[in-house]
Amino acid sequence: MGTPESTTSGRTLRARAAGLTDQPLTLLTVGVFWTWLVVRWTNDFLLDGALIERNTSFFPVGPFEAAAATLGALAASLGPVGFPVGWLAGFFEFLAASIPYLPQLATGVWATILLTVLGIALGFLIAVPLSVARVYGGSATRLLALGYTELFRGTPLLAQLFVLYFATPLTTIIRELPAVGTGFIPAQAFWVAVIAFMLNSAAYQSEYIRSALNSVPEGQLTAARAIGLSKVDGIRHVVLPQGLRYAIPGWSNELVYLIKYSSLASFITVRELFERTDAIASETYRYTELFVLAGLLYLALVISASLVMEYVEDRVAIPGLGTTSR
Amino acid sequence: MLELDDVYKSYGEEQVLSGVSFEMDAGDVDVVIGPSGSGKSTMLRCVNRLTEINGGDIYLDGDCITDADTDVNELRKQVGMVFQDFNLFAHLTALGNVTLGLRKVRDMDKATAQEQGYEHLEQVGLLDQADSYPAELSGGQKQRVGIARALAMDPKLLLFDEPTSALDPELVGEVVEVMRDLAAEGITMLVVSHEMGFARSAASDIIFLDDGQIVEHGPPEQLFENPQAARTGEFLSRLETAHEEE
Amino acid sequence: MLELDDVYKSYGEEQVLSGVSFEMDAGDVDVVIGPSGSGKSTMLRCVNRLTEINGGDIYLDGDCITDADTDVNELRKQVGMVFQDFNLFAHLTALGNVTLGLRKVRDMDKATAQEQGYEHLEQVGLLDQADSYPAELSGGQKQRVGIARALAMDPKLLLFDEPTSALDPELVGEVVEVMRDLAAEGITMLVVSHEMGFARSAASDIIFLDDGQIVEHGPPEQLFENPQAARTGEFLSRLETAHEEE
Amino acid sequence: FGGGGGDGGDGSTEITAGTAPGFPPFEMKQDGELVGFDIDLLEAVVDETDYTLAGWEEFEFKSLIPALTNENIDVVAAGMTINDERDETIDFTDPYYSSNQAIVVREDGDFSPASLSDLSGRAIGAQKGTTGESTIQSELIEPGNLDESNYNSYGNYVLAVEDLQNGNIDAVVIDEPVAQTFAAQRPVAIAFTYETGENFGFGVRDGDDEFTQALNDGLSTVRDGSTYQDLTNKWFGQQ
Amino acid sequence: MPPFPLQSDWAFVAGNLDLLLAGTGITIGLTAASILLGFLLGFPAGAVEVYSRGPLKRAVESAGVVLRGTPLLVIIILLFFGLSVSSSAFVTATIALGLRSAAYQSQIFRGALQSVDEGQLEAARAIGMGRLQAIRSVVVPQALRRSVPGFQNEFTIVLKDTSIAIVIGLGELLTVGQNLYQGGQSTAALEIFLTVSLIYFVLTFVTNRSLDYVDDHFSIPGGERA
Ligand SMILES: Nc1ncnc2c1ncn2[C@@H]1O[C@H](COP(=O)(O)OP(=O)(O)OP(=O)(O)O)[C@@H](O)[C@H]1O
Ligand SMILES: Nc1ncnc2c1ncn2[C@@H]1O[C@H](COP(=O)(O)OP(=O)(O)OP(=O)(O)O)[C@@H](O)[C@H]1O
Ligand SMILES: [Mg+2]
Ligand SMILES: [Mg+2]
Repeated sequence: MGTPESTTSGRTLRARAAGLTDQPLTLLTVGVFWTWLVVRWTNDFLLDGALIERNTSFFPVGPFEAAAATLGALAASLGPVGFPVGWLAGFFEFLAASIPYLPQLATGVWATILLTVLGIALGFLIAVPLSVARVYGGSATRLLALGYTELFRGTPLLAQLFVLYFATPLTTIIRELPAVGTGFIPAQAFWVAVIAFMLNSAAYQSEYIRSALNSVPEGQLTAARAIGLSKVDGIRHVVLPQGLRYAIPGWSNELVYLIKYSSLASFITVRELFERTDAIASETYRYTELFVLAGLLYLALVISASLVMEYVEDRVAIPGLGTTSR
Repeated sequence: MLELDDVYKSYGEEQVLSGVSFEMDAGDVDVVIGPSGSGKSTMLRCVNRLTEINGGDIYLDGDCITDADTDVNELRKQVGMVFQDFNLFAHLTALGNVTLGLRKVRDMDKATAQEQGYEHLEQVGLLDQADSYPAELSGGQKQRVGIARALAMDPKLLLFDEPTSALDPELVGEVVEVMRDLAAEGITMLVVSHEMGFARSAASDIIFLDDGQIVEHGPPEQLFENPQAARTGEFLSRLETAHEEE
Repeated sequence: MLELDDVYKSYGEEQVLSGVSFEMDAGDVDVVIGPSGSGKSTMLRCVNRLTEINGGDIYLDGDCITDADTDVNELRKQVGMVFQDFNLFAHLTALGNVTLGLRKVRDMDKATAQEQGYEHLEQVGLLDQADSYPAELSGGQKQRVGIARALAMDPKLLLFDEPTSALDPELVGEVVEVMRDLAAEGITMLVVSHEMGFARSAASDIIFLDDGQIVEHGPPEQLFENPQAARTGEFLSRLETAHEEE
Repeated sequence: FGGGGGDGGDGSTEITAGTAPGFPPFEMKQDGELVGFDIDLLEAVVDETDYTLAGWEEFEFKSLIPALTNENIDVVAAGMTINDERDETIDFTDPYYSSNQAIVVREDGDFSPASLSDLSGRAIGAQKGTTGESTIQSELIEPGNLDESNYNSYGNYVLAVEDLQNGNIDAVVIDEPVAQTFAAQRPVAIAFTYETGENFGFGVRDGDDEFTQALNDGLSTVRDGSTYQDLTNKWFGQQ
Repeated sequence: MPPFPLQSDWAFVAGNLDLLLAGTGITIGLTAASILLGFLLGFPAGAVEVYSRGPLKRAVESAGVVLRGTPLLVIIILLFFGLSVSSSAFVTATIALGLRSAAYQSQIFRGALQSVDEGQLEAARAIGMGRLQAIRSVVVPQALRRSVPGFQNEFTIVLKDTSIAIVIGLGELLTVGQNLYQGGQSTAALEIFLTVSLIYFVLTFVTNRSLDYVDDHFSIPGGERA
């Protein structure tokens, strides 16, 4: 325990859990992905298309098409053994086909990220008191918290989005707020989606945090109370700092879930990544290419999130806490 | 200093303490022994009200501390506790463990708290380990941090619940040593422990608890050499089976 | 019966066993003592090849068991092991724990296995608890199931790794008693333990291990009363600090 | 695509049709049954050919073309407008219905546009993948008369009209007959119609020429008789 | 016929309850088939991640990362229109949901297997069991019990995600609901969504409570509740 050996074994455990995220190739890809995104956003949002016109890709299609054609011809000339070259040709064809759509998709990625980050962060603020109520609350608060989680976990997110958007006056209220829908600030549908994700993911997050709180040994709170801390202070200064660390792996899962489920916001017209993909696909009928492309972008987001969470977990790691047996 | 007067405690149907009464003076070191489940831990926990009693009274320095209007957090500042499993705050360093109470309960500023924290760590011989996390400490070191944490609140009375029984045999010595030092400094202690060496050499009185009742209570020489109750003798002999001929 | 010949073992950089050699005869009970981290557990685990050695040889009844072509499962049937933390199969009753090996390793039918299982539970005085799950047993009872489980495989040699150190002080006796009975029945045992009472009364030899080397090896009277090496004396005195005057 | 074209229809005479319910009165579900103008019409047309209709499969509108090229279905009857982009991927039969786009607004609202240019600066909606959407794209967004962020696209007309009533958008662009049914049922009104001269056709796989020809022949037979008129009366009422 | 008979919205829902229940049947069937497929693939995958080394482990891990990292919507559309694994929407949806669930179930089982104390495996080896046998007779029975809560979660998620099969036209509960209000007979969209939500809620509630019961039934007396 706590020897250098145990720290390294903790690290290998985590790397194993993350799967691909420890490979240099993955890191490189993620780096390229983010560089592209940041340059794109800066150009489109901040510089008003100063570097390159909006909706025009940074990358020319020509060379990729040429490469695909050459490789295709090469594959054909190689006959039956040419199939790896053929695959490569297909890959370049795919790239050439994808390039024109990249700018629009980058805008969609921005909305997806914003939705996810706001949803999970605001949800977290609800989830912590909710889980504390579940673990330490009296019977009434416990029941209330249980009711909340069961309700939001038991019904489809799609239905929650629908009810909030079409059946409550939420859109009217948000619409009337100053600045909504102007300039940088997205319109009401986006905010309704954020509220839905907040409410929904709070329920899931609270479950992860609850089980993490339960895994903090009871003796910790007893010891806190024994030095004169009140129950609330004991929870705040002793149980939560440990429980939240235990909760990181589960919480990371929820983050990944939310990245992907944010695609449901397209249902209420939010123009996030899936909605953009779908819109282009229904215009061009290039379903396969576009959804593979969207899948890759989501995957890049998910892997980035895992990397960030791994880093966070590492940064807040304390010898002997959470790294063993999980 | 501390007085238990006819204390009763039950968990549901189960009667755990049935009329426990004893007194100890400032500077006393009383050692409680007894079979597993006899209520030793429960008795300690009643004294700092980690557990509420069902009958009787407990007095600390003449004040009844089992009144409904006693401020338990105030009480617990005066009664320190050291646990069998240490229960160190796993997310804090040794120093953090010692200073948390100072800062959040005594509202000290960080610098003063740390200064005092270092003093108490020195008292238990752990100045070098101030920045180590619990998982990086040996059992004996953990328990000494636990003692320093309790001492930091400057309590009138220290409670120990089997402070050495989770330790490797050769680490027991270092903790017993610290406890002996505290006894020599005149700190009042109520200790649940089966470390006979410590009991014989440092205890003012031994209290033998069985089935929620005090069966025998007296100075170590008398209780060990010449137990009055049959049950005391029987228990002591069972304790020594494994160590016989030693 | 068992012979270790110049055994070396390292984990990465760390040398844990450095040239350990000793022999024991059938019916011997050897007790291994030594500071924490000295390699006691590692040495035991090498004998039934839960850990592989890096140098030297180990012989059981004259056969080298550290050859690459030794069937380890076959070896482990002949060398039973009892763990400090019991490691009872948590999903099986006491009887299930004892019979699992008989059924899955020895391929016995259920009825025969159960019959033998009951016999071994009787041997450790636990016939009544046959249907209890580990979580329903006391520490001492758990350890006795652990012993019965090892005995069931009818081993030539039994290894014990600190079988009593996870037990409440007054539960130690019951396990020590069972071990003493086994010793009296002539079962060959290699025991890591700091129960001095057991060591003095039941051991053929004491082996003092420090830093991966055997510092001293001899009958209990000699080793305890008249330790040859300075380190042995020092360790023994540290062990007794806590128990002094006893 | 199109390499293996034709093997869906002529191998056997059984064909499967695909549609996207939720587009009244062309196709919708009533009491669990698929009904509508398109449904009746295609069945009547196929009756006139040597093919038999094995059954209907339901998809989202935007999934119909992939389902067709993928041979999940052999013909699309879903109020699908014949246009160049679609014609690149699939083939169409002769037109069977002409429709214009209606601009629908709230009945009690103060917004009553008279032409497309009145829509600029307003939030407007349409169903994803429909002619309404392409009209907005080509007539408003591309010329710069409407900011892209003012256009909301919905999975279904019903949701678009719902959101119009909610006040989140000020106008919806829909096929005219559909707009009429909504205007009859909801507190919405047709502000004006935009002449696109667009035609609905049945969608078929590229290269499935024999089948396309059979459908075209069937269609003219149905048009020449009284069936076509009967169906129009049944589904579009007063027209 | 008048195409839009006016009806009270709730009466409309009540009148079409039989259709909604038929959709519920498909939802349940799809969930059961997907969970089963997910278990058959996910359990071995979890075991491979814990106990194996080398390329097999890497392959399983990578497949898991891809499947967990891609939205289900995208997986379904690719399987149906891209790879055309089957012309049946039900089969395709089962494969998509099953593969995705396998990727998550493998993590549940990996965690459960890892949470079984190493001493258990060691003790089994010490009485002469082979590695595989020790895993099978000692670790797996304990791990399966511990995976019940994670399994509950996964079940709930799959149940609700069956609604995404709407994109390939599978007539499950949510599709039926959407078709009802899009049929032009009624404006009962909200009422339908609330009813559909209630049905989902009842389904998750009932399955979770039944799994609690199973958990209780198989729990080890005196043992810790996972
Ligand atoms: N929180 C509780 N709820 C119910 N019963 C309890 C609780 N705490 C203790 N008990 C019961 O009270 C009795 C006395 O327990 P206590 O822990 O005081 O014994 P002890 O003398 O300290 O034993 P040990 O030597 O094993 O620590 C036991 O029978 C125990 O089961
Ligand atoms: N699996 C392992 N990997 C790396 N190092 C190990 C491993 N097992 C043991 N060690 C190291 O080997 C040394 C000897 O350990 P071992 O457990 O044999 O000691 P021990 O004498 O049994 O101590 P204790 O009395 O604490 O049980 C220690 O320094 C320990 O850290
Ligand atoms: Mg106790
Ligand atoms: Mg050891």
